[in-house]
Amino acid sequence: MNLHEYQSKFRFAEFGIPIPRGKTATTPQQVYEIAREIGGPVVIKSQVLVGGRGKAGGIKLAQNPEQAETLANTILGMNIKGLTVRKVLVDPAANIRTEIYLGITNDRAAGKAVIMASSEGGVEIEQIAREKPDAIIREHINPFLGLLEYQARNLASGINLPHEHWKTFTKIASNLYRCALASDAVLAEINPLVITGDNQLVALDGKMIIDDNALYRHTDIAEMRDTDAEPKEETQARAAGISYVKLNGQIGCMVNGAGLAMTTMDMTRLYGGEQIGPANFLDIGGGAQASKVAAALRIILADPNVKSVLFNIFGGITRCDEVARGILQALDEVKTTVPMVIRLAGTNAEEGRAIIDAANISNISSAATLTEAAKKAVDAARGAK
Amino acid sequence: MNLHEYQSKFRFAEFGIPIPRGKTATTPQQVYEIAREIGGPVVIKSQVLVGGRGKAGGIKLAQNPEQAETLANTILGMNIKGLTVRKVLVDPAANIRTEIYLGITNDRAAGKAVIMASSEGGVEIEQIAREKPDAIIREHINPFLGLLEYQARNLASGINLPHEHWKTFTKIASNLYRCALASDAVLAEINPLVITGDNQLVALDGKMIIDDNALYRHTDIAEMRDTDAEPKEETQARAAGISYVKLNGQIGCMVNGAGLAMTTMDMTRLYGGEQIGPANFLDIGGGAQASKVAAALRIILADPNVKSVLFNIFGGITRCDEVARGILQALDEVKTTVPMVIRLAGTNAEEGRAIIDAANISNISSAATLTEAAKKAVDAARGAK
Amino acid sequence: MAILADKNTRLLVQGITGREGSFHTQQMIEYGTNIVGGVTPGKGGEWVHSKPVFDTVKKAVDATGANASIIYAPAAVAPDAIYEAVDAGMGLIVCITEGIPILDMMKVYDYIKRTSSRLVGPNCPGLLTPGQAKVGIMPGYIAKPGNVGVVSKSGTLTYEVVYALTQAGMGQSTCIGIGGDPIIGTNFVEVLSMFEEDPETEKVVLIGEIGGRAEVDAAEYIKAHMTKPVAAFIAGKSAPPGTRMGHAGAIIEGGEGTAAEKIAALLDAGCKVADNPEQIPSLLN
Amino acid sequence: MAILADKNTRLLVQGITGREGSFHTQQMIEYGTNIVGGVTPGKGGEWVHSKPVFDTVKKAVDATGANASIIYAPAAVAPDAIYEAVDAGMGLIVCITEGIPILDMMKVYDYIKRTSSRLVGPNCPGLLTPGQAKVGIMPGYIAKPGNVGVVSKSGTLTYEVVYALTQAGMGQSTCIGIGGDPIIGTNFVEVLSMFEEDPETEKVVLIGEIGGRAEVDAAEYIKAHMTKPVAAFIAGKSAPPGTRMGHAGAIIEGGEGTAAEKIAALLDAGCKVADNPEQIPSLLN
Repeated sequence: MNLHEYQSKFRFAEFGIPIPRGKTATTPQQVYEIAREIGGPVVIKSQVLVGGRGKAGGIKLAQNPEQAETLANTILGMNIKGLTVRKVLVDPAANIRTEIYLGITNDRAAGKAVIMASSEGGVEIEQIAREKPDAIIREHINPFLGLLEYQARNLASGINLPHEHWKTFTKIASNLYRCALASDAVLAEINPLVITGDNQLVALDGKMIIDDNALYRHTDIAEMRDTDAEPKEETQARAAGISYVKLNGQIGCMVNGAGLAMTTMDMTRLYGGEQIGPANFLDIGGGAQASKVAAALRIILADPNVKSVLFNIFGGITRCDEVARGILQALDEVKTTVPMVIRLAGTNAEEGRAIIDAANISNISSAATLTEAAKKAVDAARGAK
Repeated sequence: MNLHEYQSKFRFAEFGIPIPRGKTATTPQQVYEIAREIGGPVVIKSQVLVGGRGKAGGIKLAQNPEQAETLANTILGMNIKGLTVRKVLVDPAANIRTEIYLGITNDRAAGKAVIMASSEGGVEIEQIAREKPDAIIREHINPFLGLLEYQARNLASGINLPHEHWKTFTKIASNLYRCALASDAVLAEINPLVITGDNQLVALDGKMIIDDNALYRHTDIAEMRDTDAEPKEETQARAAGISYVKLNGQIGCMVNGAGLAMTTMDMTRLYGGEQIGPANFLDIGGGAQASKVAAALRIILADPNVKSVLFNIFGGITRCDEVARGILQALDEVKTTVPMVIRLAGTNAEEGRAIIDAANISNISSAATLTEAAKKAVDAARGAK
Repeated sequence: MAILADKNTRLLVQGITGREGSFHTQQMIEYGTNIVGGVTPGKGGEWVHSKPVFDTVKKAVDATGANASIIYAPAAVAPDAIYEAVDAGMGLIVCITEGIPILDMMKVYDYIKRTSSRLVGPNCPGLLTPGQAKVGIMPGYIAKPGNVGVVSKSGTLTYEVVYALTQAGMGQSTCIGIGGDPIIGTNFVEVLSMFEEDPETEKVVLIGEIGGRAEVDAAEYIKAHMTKPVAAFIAGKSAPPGTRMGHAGAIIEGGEGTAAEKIAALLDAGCKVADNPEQIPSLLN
Repeated sequence: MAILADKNTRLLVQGITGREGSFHTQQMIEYGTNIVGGVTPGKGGEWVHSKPVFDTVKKAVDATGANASIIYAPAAVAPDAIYEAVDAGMGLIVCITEGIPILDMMKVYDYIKRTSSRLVGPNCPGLLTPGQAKVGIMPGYIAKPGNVGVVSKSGTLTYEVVYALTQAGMGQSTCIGIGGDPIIGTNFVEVLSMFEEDPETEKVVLIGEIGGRAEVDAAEYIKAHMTKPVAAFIAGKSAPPGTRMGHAGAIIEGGEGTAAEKIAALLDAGCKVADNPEQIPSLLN
């Protein structure tokens, strides 16, 4: 789960990390009030969960409250990469002397968290990694010992931070680790961590991604989820216990199992070429009860781009004849004329296909193999164009 | 640092361990009030830092408030193994069905804490260890993982605890570990942990010993120290930064270094036989500044049993002539006629001894070896008898 | 032969009285797996599918001589179950449990790698040595004994491939789902080296997906050490960067972990890589 | 020869700019110890007694090739200093610091025993290889080169014994104070085995005290493995049970750790045990 900049920074502040004394607003009037309260120039930052807000015009500097209100009028409601800006963060403009990168993420290969610092802050860590790999100083964090003080000093030393800032910097690194740990964050990033003109260290921008598997023990964070900031279908899918990601293609996919779901997506692209591809990732999980299939189908069909639907269910321990009945029941609940291809594999697959065929529904056909199913779904999507 | 029963139990309660709803009192009137408030029979327990309070008559059962007040009159002010009872804990009397032992201590050889349980609660763990070693179930605690849930279940299983109590028992074990960890306890013991007639688990008696080295990070615990409950000299020594333990012999010992201090004690016993031995353990630490020597000397001489004093200082990096001057300065501040033997060894030992001898003080003599010094001190103590 | 589990494996089921644990215990027994008992704290003394239930793994091991364990405990208590199995000296621990937080798994991983226990999973379908032992949730009928070793990050996608092999007449030595989480007990390279050493295994199928660099590490291992032919499939070619595809580990981060780079590495290592999992049997001919 | 440290040891001083660290650095340099530099965070670039000061152990190792470290940091930060030295790959780490809480040391101990670093201490006087290297705070003049190995839990008591040996004309191979805390990095048995293997050491002196069972373990080791004669002294015969005698570890608990049982074990192992530390030289004849 991704947190907004303001959510990340406010949480950083709870752990003692210095942040600008900004506030969020949802109307230009509020922006005006906050800017007046802050006094002096402010930065208005759109709170959307995508990168490249600045380039898209979602971050603007205002010299006074009036200008802030005018700019907020433009930013609030604007569309950035498909997401509507509903909230902005109004921060006092900082006098930046130096920009540092400081972030904690996981190194899967090592099985450990890693804290990274770079004197080349302000750009994405991946870009630094590509262009100046030596400019990134890394310390792996032992999961039992946590971030040790000496490791934070190794970072300070590695990025040639002047001695006068060591104490503050190591404290910030330690607090960032405490915050990441207490939040089950898989990413906690301050970028940039700036040294201001008056020699203060401030976390100017922040980002956190929380381990979805750990949200059960962080109800406070789970409540921060901004469902306005994601496609409505993903919210509905989560509520139904379905794993769903909206994509840009034409073939709605309904699959049991994540690996098989990705494979099904890939098959639609393999046979669909550049024009035709998957409209979504969707894993309905184990079994295929009618109610869950129905919920998944509604979500898939809500996407106007969807021209055909591909069911790919490997029966496994559940029998395919049962799955077929569940699907038919769901299709009975969710009326549609979109062409559907149903591929059932595993135990009693033939019986399952027989049940589908016997139902004799005009927009529904069955397939024996994934290849056949993918080809049929692609053809259907092409035909429906 | 040892905590009183009431201090240990109240701290256990902060960590969610069920204890009797008792209160402490320093007067019989308070005891009466508490007993009335509790209603029903109460137990009056003297709060002194020694074992065997029960046998010494320091724990009594009272059927009603009047009897409680009467018994409190006897207990408050009584002397148990040299310590005066100044405070009692008044607990409701428990209906005991089963007594369990549950304690956490350190296993030095393993370098780990160990949690122990036994169905033979109510007696000292050492006694169980001697008489029924198999009745003690042990689980070593990994310092990084802490007490795992399954380990608490292994204890429950090992002592054949009925299933109905497992949940409560493992919770108590986990809370005891949390309490020990948060308190830097080297011992945290519930003995007995009882199952009452109405099937509740209650920590009837508790004991904690805190790591002195860790008190700097537990100011709340450090403030619990009951200086009334230890010899006044030990309190004074602690304030002066001196390590002092009162013993029952006649020869006051002043030594630098703990190992050498014990050795010096041993020498007085070696040459003093059964009649003559050390009056104290005393380590004045590094160097031997006059002020510290003076403080140590005052503490030693406050013990009326002391018939002679033995200084044993190994110069080490400090020079013995400096040490000799420091001792003489201290002796000038603390006037006494008790015979003193000063043994200086190490750098410039001869010069040091010459300084002592040149001072020509009637009750002071020097010695070249520890053997000579111990014999002289024993002779002096015998002569002074 | 085979790897990790066979008919001599003495298997314990942790969480045997739970809905899932009980169901799969029956499935495993029906397959012929040598299940010696189960553990559910507080239910010691009961019986499930004629197998004794113990309160603790320690007691179960003392009574049954179990040397392997499969875990169906919920995510919040699964790490404790793993530690209990490790500390009781289990040689093989298969953790089916889905949704264990990564911070918990980092500790488990750091701890277990200092012991002689092997963990498979978590969040995996377990393993299946056809005709001998099923330690997990793979449907037994999809497999048959043979000489193809299968290792995969996935669940149903693995079943697809194993079923396709079986239908093409190619039996399997052992099929292993290692799980798709970011931190898992046993990785591709470890399984590949076991297959390389297993005399019964003659060919290997590797099924990977986007995210992480486990498949690239596998390719490097294959290039440097493997003599047996490897056919592979990588799921997620059409997945966009920055979005988690179901599995906690299946996400392209910072431009790394794409299907393209994994496929390139595997091709460079001499593997045959399928565009379509249904091609796998033909690539092994 | 000698054990643990000699003239080739390249020693780093952690906490070199502190009062104690600076004083003892000068003493060690005067003794001839090969000190290559020191570490004090935030003081990198300074010089102490003509030795360069670095901000981190990592930088110091890169610049000086240090292979051993001595720690004078305060108790609250000493564990971090130990971890820093371990993670920088130091072979020998001597921690002088007194008063480290036992919970902190349990973690250090668990961590370090999985590495190739050897920790001596904490709360110890360090070690002295006469004529070659002084790594700690033992006064140098008390010792002279020779063939007696000395290992002790104590400080000044060790000096007594070493000085007595020197005055009796018996030089030492290496003198080691392992510290009197309940949890220490190197125990009697480990040092005894090093002395047993060291060709320069011909006789050994062991100085123990009440508390714990380290001396009993030492006796068992001596009985089973040592060919060289061992003379011993145990301090605390006259100490009462249940009271800590200065050292955090010097306490008779639950009737265990008495001088009597330790002396009995050592006698049973064939050691000569002194009643009086001044007898030690005569027991080695």
